[in-house]
Amino acid sequence: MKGPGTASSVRVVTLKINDHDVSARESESILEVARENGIRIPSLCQMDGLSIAGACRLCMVELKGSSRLLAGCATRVAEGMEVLTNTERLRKYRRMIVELLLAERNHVCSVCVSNGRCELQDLAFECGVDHVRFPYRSAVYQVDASHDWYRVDHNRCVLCLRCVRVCDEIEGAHTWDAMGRGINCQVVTDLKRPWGESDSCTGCGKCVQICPTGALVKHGTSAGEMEKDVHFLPYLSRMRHWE
Amino acid sequence: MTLTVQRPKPPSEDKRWKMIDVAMRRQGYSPHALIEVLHAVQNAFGYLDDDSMTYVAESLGLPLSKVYGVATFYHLFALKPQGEHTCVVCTGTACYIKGAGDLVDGIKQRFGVRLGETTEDKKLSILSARCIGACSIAPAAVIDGKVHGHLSVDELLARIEKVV
Amino acid sequence: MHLDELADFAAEVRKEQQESKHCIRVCMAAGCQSSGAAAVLDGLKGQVDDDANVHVKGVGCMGLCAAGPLVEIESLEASSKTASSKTLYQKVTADDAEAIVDSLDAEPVERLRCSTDIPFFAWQKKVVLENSGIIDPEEIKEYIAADGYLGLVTALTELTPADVLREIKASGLRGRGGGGYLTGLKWSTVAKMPPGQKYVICNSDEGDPGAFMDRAVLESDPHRVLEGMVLAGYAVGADHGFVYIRAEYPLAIERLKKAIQQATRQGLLGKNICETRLSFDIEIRLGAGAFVCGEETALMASIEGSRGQPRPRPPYPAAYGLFGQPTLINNVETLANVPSIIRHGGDWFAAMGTERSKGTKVFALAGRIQNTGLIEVPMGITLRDIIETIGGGVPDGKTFKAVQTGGPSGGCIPEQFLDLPVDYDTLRDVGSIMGSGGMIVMDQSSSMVEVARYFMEFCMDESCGKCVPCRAGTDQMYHLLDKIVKEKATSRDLALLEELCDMVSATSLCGLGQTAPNPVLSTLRYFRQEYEEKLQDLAVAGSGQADLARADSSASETEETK
Amino acid sequence: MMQQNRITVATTWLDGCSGCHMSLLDIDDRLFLLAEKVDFVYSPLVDAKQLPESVDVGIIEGSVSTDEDLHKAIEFRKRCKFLISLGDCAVSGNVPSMRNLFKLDDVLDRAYRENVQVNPQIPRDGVPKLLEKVQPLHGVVDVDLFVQGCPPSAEVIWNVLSELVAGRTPDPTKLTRFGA
Repeated sequence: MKGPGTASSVRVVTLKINDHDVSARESESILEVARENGIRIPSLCQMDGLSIAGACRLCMVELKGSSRLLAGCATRVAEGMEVLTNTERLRKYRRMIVELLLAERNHVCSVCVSNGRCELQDLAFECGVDHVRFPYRSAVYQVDASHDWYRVDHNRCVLCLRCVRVCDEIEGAHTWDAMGRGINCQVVTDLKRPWGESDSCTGCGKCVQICPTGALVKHGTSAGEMEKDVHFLPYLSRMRHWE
Repeated sequence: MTLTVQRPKPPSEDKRWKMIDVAMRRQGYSPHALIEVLHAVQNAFGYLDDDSMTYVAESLGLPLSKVYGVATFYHLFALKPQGEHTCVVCTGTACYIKGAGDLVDGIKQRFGVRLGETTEDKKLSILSARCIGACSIAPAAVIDGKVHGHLSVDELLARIEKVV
Repeated sequence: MHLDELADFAAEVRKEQQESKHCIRVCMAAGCQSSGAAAVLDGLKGQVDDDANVHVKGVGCMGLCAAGPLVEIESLEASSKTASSKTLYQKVTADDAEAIVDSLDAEPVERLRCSTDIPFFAWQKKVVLENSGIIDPEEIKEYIAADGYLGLVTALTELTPADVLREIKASGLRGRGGGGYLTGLKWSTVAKMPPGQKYVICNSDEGDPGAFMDRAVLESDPHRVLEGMVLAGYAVGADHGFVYIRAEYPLAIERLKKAIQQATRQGLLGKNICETRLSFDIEIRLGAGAFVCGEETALMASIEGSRGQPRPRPPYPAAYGLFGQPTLINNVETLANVPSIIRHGGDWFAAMGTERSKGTKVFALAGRIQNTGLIEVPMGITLRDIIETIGGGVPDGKTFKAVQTGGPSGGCIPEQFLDLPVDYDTLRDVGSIMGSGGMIVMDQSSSMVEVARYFMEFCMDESCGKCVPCRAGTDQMYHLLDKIVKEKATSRDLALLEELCDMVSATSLCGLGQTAPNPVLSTLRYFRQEYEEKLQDLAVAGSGQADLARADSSASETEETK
Repeated sequence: MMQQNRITVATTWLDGCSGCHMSLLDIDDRLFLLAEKVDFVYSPLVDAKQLPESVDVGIIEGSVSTDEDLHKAIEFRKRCKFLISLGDCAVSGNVPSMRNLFKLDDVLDRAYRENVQVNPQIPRDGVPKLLEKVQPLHGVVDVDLFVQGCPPSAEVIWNVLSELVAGRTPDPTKLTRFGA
């Protein structure tokens, strides 16, 4: 965090997003600038206060005159850029990404504790996914309810790895990490032992609060009851990284 | 002021832990040396178990889940003991074109194990390699570290039977 | 070691070599070893015993793996002190040792002879492989006798880093790992970064199935790669190098280790190389079986001891690389070209090849082709020359169907394009890529849909799992291809497959996902009828049977398959 | 597409809870308005038990779980000009498809043997045979319109039907969602 004395060193650029002129600090990402200007770009793995993963690929944007797409979260703005965030091509790809996520694990919204408060569900709605064209993989995943307060249901995990990042970057516990690779990736606590037996988990619950779906939830919640609050994160992140 | 780092004790009296300690010392107990150290563990013990991963994690100052994540990311690390003998069937493109699939089927028929499995008597593990770079002598397999090329199913089975 | 000391040393070794009248070289590369080269070497050594006139040694890859084990005899002509004659023997067994040794001062053993006038040898142009199969890779003095390290010592004593950069730029060398990025440009970007800790990485994670060029170079001539790395370090201002090499190549690892020790002992590596201010260390880092680690940001994550997952670029490694420092990453073959370029000059190199693809390229010929093995040819040669003339065509009277280049990121090129010149751009134009140099020839017995499925399975297994399109997309594409192969798919499945190809290549995070659809796209482009023949009729709306349920037993528990 | 005024509608339920049909009834007094424009020619809610040869709109609730479901889905597709997949079970498989994580035999054992004290046996006669895997409706036949929701609200169903009656193709994607 830079003090006020360095303000003069901040360079400001102007660019176009969806043909609107906007100005931005050079250090900002396309996604940040779009949000500041009220332009919504769907995203899932990105979260203010955590490092950039660039993994969900939902925030891909187009640059005028280029066929190559860029991840809005991981690309800095530049002078004169002409960004398009909502072309037909992007809408088609986003829809497919959400479909792939829905087919990958066993997301049964109607019986999910996060029903109605789920980012994946919202994305499906936003991207117009009225059905999934891909075969559901129907792979078997475990539910680990061994923790005193929390529960992890891998059937509903989208592998955004927000939990892994918040646990490492904010809480400093690094209880979570990802194991395996490809379609067999899974988040794990410690050596893939039950969460309740973890020595490193501090029980802070940040992972649960920022999980976008019903994968990480509090005990005692049933369908539609799990409410999450992510608003603490930017503040905490600022406080922890204060130099 | 000097900081003395308390290093954990090896999980057992087994002399092979000395090799692991040497490998870690050589790398200055740097967390970046994780993969090198896991190689050392696998070379010494044949596979990685919870004890060894915990020991490595504590020695290098790494979270357990990170060690587990790395160990399961790379195909060469095994989390279960392997058979006494191994046969690695190359499934690279050249071997595929020249019938690696038949070799795998032949092994399945004769020994009842598929790729990645170990026979019940723990004598033989069948593994696959993405390409061992011996494409010119495809199809190829590596039996206990020795490369054999231009294999027919019968030849491969005979060679395996010789060692098992 | 000064320039004149190096020259003296080289002259001394050459003189020593000429003391024995006959030199017997036994190919000890993987291909020949698996057909019994070690026994041949022992047999020959036993026959020769202590005869000072005959020198027997194991050498690196001679190229024609199909005819292994190979043995080459070089004999000094009786009339002259320098001119020599060479005889090549093929398919040698230990039992032949006696006959070979007996024939040394007499007529060659005809039944074993392999003509070296055939196009396989005659049409090649060796730069990277100039020492392969000739020198003993485990002896630094043999490399030095072949003008090894001459480029480095010359550069250190007579050229500035900027001069070295200029030569590399003038050579027009492009990255041999697959992308074809201009090497000079890459080097100068790293060189322009502010002074400080920088790294050079040699990418030896040759993961493309069907490619073994880098393996052969590392096993046959490891010092060449080290010399290239030190030159790179000098040019860009780095003092530390890493060789990231696959653990599947134990012999190459062993030889590299030995080479690093020897070069360090000779003062050609380490602190104050050749008593100059340049210091450069090289460390070896082993991969552990992950194809994605060939991608440069994943490779760096792996050197740092993490899961080999790529990260978004920019920032590029040149600016923010290994441990956050500016980093130059080049592939083995790229670096192996460097010593020759410095020795002979960039213009010499640029005179070979085509307008936009300079120099030579090493290819690994495999699959349904007569002369499987390793070749090095000038860029711009036609595919037909490589496959039919040098490679001897498709054996057993079968007909050529396609050649696969570029591995899982490449494509299948059909007969109609065989007369195209091989360079980065033409191959891309026909839907494939140069890749690292694997060429797998297929005849009519290969089903192109199955080949596409094979590569998709590869990509699915090797996907790191970080980004959604690659992780879940390759899995869906594989199952769609499997359905087509099993003749259970409809035209709707094929359309879905094509849509996925488009999406996965446009949105994936790294090269693996972006190029994973290529084998499907190229086979669809040239062999679409093979796909269509396997489709089920889209029955009257009513029994479409899209079969949207899938039981995926493979997806459950990763570690159980370990 | 279809005549402006009266349209014929057939509905059926496959593997589901019939909640979507209940939701249809929840349009309450608007049912009278509907009755002026729509003939329900076949439905669990009406007496007609014979699916006519040709119907304007078919509405299917529930997932395809048995051979009988499959047969019904195919018959509907053949005879209906416009086929609607109504509710999450039909659209995604939903709760019924949760059995796809297990082997069919294990599911049957669990239901009819393991947890049964009296005369445990797997019924075979007179009941439809379970398919190996539960599928969404579009997994077996082409579908023209998807209406998600568990169940879709009466408002959504009303919107869809009134759009159809008006001769327009409905677009419920901004009105409902999975799990709604």
